[in-house]
Amino acid sequence: MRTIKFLLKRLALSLIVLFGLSVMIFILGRVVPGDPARMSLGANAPQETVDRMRQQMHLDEPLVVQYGYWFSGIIQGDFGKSLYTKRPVIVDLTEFFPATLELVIFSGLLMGLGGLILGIISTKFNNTWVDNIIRIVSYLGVVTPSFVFAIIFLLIFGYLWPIFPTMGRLSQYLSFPPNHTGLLLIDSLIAGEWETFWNGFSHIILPAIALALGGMSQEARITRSSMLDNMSKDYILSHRAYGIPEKKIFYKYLLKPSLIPTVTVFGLDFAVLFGNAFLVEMVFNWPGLSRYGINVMLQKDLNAISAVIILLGAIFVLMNIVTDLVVSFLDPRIQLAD
Amino acid sequence: MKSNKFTFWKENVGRSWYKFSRNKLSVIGLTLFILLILAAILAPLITPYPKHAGNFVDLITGSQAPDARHLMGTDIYGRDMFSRIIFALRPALLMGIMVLAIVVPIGTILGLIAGYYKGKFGDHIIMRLTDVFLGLPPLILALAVSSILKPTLTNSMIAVSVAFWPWYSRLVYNMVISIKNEHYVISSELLGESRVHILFREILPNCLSPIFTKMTLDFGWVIIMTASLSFVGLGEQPPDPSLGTMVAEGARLLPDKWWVAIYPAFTIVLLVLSLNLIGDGVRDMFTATEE
Amino acid sequence: LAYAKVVKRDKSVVFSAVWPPQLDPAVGQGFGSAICYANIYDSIIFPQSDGTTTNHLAENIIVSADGLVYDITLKKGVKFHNGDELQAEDVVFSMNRIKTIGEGFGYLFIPTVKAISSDGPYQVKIELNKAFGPFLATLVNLYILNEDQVMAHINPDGLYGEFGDYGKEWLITNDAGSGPYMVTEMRIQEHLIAERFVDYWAGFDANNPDKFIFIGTAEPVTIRVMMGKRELEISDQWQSEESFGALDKIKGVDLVKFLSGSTLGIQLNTKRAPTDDVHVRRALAYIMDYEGIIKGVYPGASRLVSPVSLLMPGSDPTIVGYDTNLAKAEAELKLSKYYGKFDEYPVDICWAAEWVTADKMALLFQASAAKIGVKVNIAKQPWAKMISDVSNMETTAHANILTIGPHYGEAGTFISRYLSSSCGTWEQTEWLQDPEIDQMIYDALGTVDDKERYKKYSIIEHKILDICPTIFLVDVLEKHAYQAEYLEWGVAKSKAIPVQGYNIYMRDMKIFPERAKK
Amino acid sequence: MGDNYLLKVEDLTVDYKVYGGYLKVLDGVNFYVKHNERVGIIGETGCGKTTTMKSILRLQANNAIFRKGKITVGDQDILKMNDKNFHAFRKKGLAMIFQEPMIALNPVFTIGQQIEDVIYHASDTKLSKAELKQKAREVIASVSLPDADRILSNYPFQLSGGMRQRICIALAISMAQKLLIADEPTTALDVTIQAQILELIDQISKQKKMSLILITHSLGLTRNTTDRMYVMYAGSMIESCSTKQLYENPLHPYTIGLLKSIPRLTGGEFSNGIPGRLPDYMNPQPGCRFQNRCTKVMDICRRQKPSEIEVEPEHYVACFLFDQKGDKQ
Amino acid sequence: MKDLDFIKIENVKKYFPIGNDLFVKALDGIDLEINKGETVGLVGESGSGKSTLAYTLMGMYEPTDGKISFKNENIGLKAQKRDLSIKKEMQIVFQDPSGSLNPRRVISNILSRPLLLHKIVPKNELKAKLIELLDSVELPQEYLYKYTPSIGGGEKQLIAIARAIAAHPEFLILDEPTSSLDVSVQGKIINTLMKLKKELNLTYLFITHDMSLMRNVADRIAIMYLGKIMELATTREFFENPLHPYTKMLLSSIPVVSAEEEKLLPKEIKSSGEIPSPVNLPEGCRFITRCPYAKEICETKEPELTEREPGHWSRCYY
Ligand SMILES: Nc1ncnc2c1ncn2[C@@H]1O[C@H](COP(=O)(O)OP(=O)(O)OP(=O)(O)O)[C@@H](O)[C@H]1O
Ligand SMILES: Nc1ncnc2c1ncn2[C@@H]1O[C@H](COP(=O)(O)OP(=O)(O)OP(=O)(O)O)[C@@H](O)[C@H]1O
Ligand SMILES: [Mg+2]
Ligand SMILES: [Mg+2]
Repeated sequence: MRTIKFLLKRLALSLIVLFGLSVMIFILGRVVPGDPARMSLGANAPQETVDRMRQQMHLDEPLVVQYGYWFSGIIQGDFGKSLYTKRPVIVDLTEFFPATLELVIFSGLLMGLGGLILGIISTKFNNTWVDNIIRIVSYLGVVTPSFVFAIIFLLIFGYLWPIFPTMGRLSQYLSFPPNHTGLLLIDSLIAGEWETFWNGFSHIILPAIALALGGMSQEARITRSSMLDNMSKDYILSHRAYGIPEKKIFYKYLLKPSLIPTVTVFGLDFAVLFGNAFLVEMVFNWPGLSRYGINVMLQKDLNAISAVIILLGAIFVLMNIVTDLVVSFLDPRIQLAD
Repeated sequence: MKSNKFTFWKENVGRSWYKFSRNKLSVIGLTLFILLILAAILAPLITPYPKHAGNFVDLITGSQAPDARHLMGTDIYGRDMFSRIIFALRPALLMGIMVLAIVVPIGTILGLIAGYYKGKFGDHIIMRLTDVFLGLPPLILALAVSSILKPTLTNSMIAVSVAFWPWYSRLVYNMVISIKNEHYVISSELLGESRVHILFREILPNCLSPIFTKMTLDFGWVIIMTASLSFVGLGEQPPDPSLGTMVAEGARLLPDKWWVAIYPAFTIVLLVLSLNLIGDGVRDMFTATEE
Repeated sequence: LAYAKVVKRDKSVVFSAVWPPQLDPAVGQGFGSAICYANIYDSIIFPQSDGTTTNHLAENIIVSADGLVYDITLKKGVKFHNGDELQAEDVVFSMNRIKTIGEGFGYLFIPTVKAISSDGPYQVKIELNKAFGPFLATLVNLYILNEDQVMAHINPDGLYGEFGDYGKEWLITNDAGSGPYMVTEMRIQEHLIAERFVDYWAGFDANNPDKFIFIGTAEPVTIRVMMGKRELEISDQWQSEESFGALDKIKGVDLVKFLSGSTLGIQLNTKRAPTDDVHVRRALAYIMDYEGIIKGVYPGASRLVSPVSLLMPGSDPTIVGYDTNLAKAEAELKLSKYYGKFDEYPVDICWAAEWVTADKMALLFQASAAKIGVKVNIAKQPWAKMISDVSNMETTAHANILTIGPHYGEAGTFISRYLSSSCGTWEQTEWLQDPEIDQMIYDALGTVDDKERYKKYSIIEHKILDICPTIFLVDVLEKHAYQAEYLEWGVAKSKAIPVQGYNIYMRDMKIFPERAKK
Repeated sequence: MGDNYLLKVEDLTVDYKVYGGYLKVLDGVNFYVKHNERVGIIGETGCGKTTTMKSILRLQANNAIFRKGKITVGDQDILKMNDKNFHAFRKKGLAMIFQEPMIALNPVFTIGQQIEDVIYHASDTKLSKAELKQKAREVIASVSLPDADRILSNYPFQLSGGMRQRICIALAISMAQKLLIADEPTTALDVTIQAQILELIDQISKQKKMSLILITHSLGLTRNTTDRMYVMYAGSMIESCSTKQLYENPLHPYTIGLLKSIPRLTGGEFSNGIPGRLPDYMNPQPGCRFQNRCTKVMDICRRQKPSEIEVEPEHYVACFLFDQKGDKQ
Repeated sequence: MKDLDFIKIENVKKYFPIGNDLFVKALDGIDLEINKGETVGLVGESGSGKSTLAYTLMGMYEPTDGKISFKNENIGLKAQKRDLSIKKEMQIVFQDPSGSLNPRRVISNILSRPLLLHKIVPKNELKAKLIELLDSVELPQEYLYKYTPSIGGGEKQLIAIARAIAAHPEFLILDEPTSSLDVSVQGKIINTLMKLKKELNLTYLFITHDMSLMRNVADRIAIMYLGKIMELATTREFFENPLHPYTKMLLSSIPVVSAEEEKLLPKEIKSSGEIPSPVNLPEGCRFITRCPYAKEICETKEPELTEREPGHWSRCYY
């Protein structure tokens, strides 16, 4: 009951935030210089064609009116047409979002699990060479942008040791399974196409790791430091004094409270993955939303830009809510009411 | 009185240093950072070809592998990589400092106000605005801003700042919410202190520790973020050397002309790494326990 | 570093170009789209490497003496991909469609074509508004769609009245052509797959590729890896010199280079101080390090001396342009009213930030100008910003580095760039606005006789060189890396075709996968 | 010394490493607890009580440095045992109630989970889920808390301080043990609750026939609950005697000062406390650590550390006022 | 009894909403008068609302209901709305000295704020005044340049007291000023407070749960239980003739150090039972869950605070 109330309240707040976001994006989009119609049609396009397109996009009307058109479209799920792909933005989103989603989910899993495991090992072997190595490696992970990883992986697995495919979601000799969810791996399982599944799986590994490494290092560091923090808490002492074996203290009584900051950071990092994915998508020719987002940004494709950002904003907001829920589950002291 | 004050500071600095230096990595980080700063300041003196940091092109000697004359090789324009990297430390450091100088005060003040007036109108406005900005992926936000403004160092600072401030207001907000209920804040209220005094003299000093820690970590992030901006063509103008641009351009030359990307990338990593290590130390410095 | 050897599986050609290709010939005009049109659609005439054209769908074309009426007889028995026969109505439909929609290559036909009509299933008549010498050359870009098929797929909720959306939506991922290849899969942002159309009227060589796959990436490392793994047969042309160098080193991979017909130059704003002074412009042209650019930036390319690419029919090979000459530059500068005041009048140079290679030229320009005391500020911009800047004379930078591509395979395309009507777009950032030149250009374009027209072009070229609105740099060399080991590509042996898209023409290629097996 | 000693701590010396050097906190602690004996240790905050107890349970902080000393429990020298053996040994023998009930329970697990785990590991046989639950209920009931099921399903923050403290006690005594160490078990609690808790500890220790160490800095609390007392000051025991003796005839100037500074229900002025504060642990002056606060300080106090002297039967005090030999030197 | 209306608290209630239409009834109708120059002791278990009463007096909370006046002026307002002159007259010393001093401000800063704010001294005499202040709580002047985390708890509390008296208030609330400290320093603080009271003619509201301490400092004592006053009497009366069972329970729980004291304690009642939550108070008498004498009437109707003997009030049917 309390959870539901909390959810409703948070969702309402999120709508306000998304509305604010839409206003901002809209304004930002319109003040960015450059005539989108002209850009899309080329230098030689006759003025009438350009004018027609401008009219179609309501570019000649006052900002408020433009916003009105745009917003009422959004309410009806119509994000307008993309100048980049020439088709309704919503079609683009439904096509590209699953690709990114699949990548990000996979990457998020790696990030969470990998970070956690590294953090735990690092705590376990605190102040030994294992710990130091993990710490330094995770520093490197945090400070190296994901596109550098992407390039390095591509070189390693393209030149030196070509065990993974390096391009796209699926090898060209295979065709996509019937579309149910847009998630290739899931669709291929539904269709029972093992080869497709396996092929898709091997395609996703490299980009996912490249994308995950930064966050993974971050998680590892956070997990380590919160575990070390909690290690000196009185309740750990009392668990010891009450004769609970070290192993259990470590993996149960220490781990759970220490997960709280990790989860919080994970939530944010996960949302950020969507934004960070673009360079990785570019390098791996991944037909995803982030790459689409950057392309449309560079082409000043207003409708598409707004839609992408609203979508990413919604994901961010959603992740925040999910994070809060998980944290409140981990930490009973946290009251959801606020 | 003077000597009192002096011993008091000496003691404080000493204790902070003890906590900071307990972790050897932090000391290494600090040393590294100081070295990099020195290198940046002394760039014209320690680089073999200071001219190459400016308006210089010699396409004929471009893309030479590292050798005795060019320790880190030359780039495709025939400029000495080593000299350019050292000079590029200047805008990188400047960028970090300037962005933080913009972002921290703004974020902090907004966070202070929103936190102190939690539940009031101002709080809602500020925090929802913060959420809006947080909701945008920072890189995308920075991209959007940079595409409005000309790609210059100053403007990429502004762009990165726009994406960064909300993190500080959030951080400070959460701290203020708990600090404002401390009895020392309440005492000041009961005494009749002004809001300004309470916010800036009573509450703010107690928020500094996480702010400082976050600042050291973000310093590195700012540099990475500018590098990412350069990767899509937004950043400093040539011929000014910029680490991010060097990596972005060099990445296209991998692996054959590895030195063009690897050395600047390594420098970024070194710089950011040193700051992260310092950040850890700063956090230790502010923690109460002596363990 | 060792490259992995991967066995080539089938007779497909994979190539990369900038995304997205538009499958609808009334919408797209970019490089990627042009490749698709050339391979998927048929046009009435077909360009040749010597700059002339041959009949393609046309059996025969008769031009009236005044150059206003074109009577076209179509070949019989040409089949669309769905089996329908291509007839005159389809040509009429395609022309009307592109004129109505107005996008893509529509600008070629809207001002010139007055009416088009069919006279029987194989007779088409086109009437022009006024005589236009290069008209035949523009017909290369009129691709014929299957009227019935398009009309069967229109979305009635569109801008074009009874035609609804004119089938635009359907054509995003489908084709309605009759060309040698037909689209089988279009995944936006990922790849386009087209397979041989077995019923193609002109037939195939047995070793022509069975299918081609268009992928949309230009990331250098990605391209390198794919070439190395033989997952890519032909690279895109936008790789940097260094990238091409590296690609060339891959065993079995060669570079193919040909004049693309594009020209590269620095356009000077003739209306803003100090480049409003012809002496300053000439001085800048004299100081430019042409050799440096060709050696350092475009190795193997040839120097461009006039507005027109030497590849184009109608270009004048006798023209001599500006050379690098410090003394002359200084002399010109002394004549200028800004002499000695260049600190107050710096020259801003602008180019699209996305275009990495231009950095080199800008830096060279800056370094050269410094030799005669002209101060150059660098102001590269994202493409979008640059476009909006050049739409206004005051915000147009003093110097803009731009590549100009031909709209059709004839010198007139480069000459007509200097018309006042081009101002405000990136086609002309010089803001010349000279009525005399305008008049000369109109006159030339309206001349039907080729020889006469070419002579008029030459006079205009000389005039432009004299007022020096543009520093001409390079006749752009298009380069691609390709798998020479098992792919035979006609362009590699003979001259290229001066029309966009036609050099990656699958029927011009033969693939021998077995040669790759080692 | 006979076999009657359950716990014997000899010359325990422990430092903490901190900024600027070492805090020489424990300065040769000597004390013993007999079987079935209830011992009180009092001393001002910061004098090293908790440090001593943590050393006995081998739960020292990371920066604690063991200098010398010997701790025997029964006949085992626990500082010589390896971790595993000690772990098993501690489980069977020693239990401790921690100072702060707020932080001694894990905040993110229910009381039930925590108690059941302790029982599970304390018992020799493998218990089923239901048995565990039953035992947990019994444990809750043993500290006279009503509504065991609700409490078991609650998180620590949902309970009052008094309840939490009782649960800590319940946890400590749910293990079979010989010695219960209660480190200021009531500091955070109200007088009425405090009385209840002490009563409970008293009762249970008697019932289970185990020894008890009750640590506090309030002299009032030990009076009814203990048989014998130690007064600790700045890292060593300065006085030890039966509880009765301590209240009736305190000898050490510190003890006297302490007793004087307690406000009495009988009213009347009470003293200004003991002026000054604990010595600087980093650079303690040589000699008696109480010298700077002592009203009867003598020359020798500044030179030499006093040793324990038996002034009356079973009444030891570490002060030169009572050391004739020392006086003469 | 001197000025009758120094501080007058009439039927003051303070309910804290905790959602779902529930309230913590921290104060549930308090009536109390404090006369100039006296020390009123306020005793009660944790959570009984002692601090809430203090905070409401200080203006940290606005009372939900009831009237508070200071020298006949209404002060049932939040501090922000009160006159600066009233703020000057009332000060508070909190229980936890660490929490009530800003750890990141130097003591000289902490102490000079009230002086400057209420314009007690001109700027040039500030330092002398600060030293005088430290002197009055018997701390050396070196302390001016220390941060509070580096000094001991007792000294911190002395600084807090110095700050509280800096502006020369008339009325001082002491909210358990020594309960977090050792007995060895408690004496000094209490003696300092008593000395100051005499010197500056202060009036104290002294909150504590240490009955022995109360015995030594208070003129009158009020016992609180779950937001209500249960018994109010002069100190003597209170110890010699406690009327309310809760008082007796409290007294019997006091840990004492001598036999004489033990004799003073009521024997017949032993502490037992749990305190009900202040959200769900029992109907009738709120002490019923722990009262050994509870009768039927106690379950249904709450007793009134009645004057059983002159100046001795109790809220019990017996
Ligand atoms: N981990 C530690 N590092 C440094 N100093 C410590 C540490 N633990 C305790 N101390 C210091 O050692 C001294 C003794 O601490 P201890 O906790 O043993 O005192 P205590 O007698 O239990 O006090 P209290 O009554 O406050 O619990 C104190 O001065 C304390 O500050
Ligand atoms: N701001 C608040 N919001 C909600 N409930 C509160 C608030 N402040 C106090 N309470 C509740 O009011 C009741 C009285 O609290 P108060 O702090 O006044 O008690 P106290 O007698 O001072 O206790 P202690 O001796 O522990 O200081 C408690 O149940 C407390 O939980
Ligand atoms: Mg302790
Ligand atoms: Mg209180």
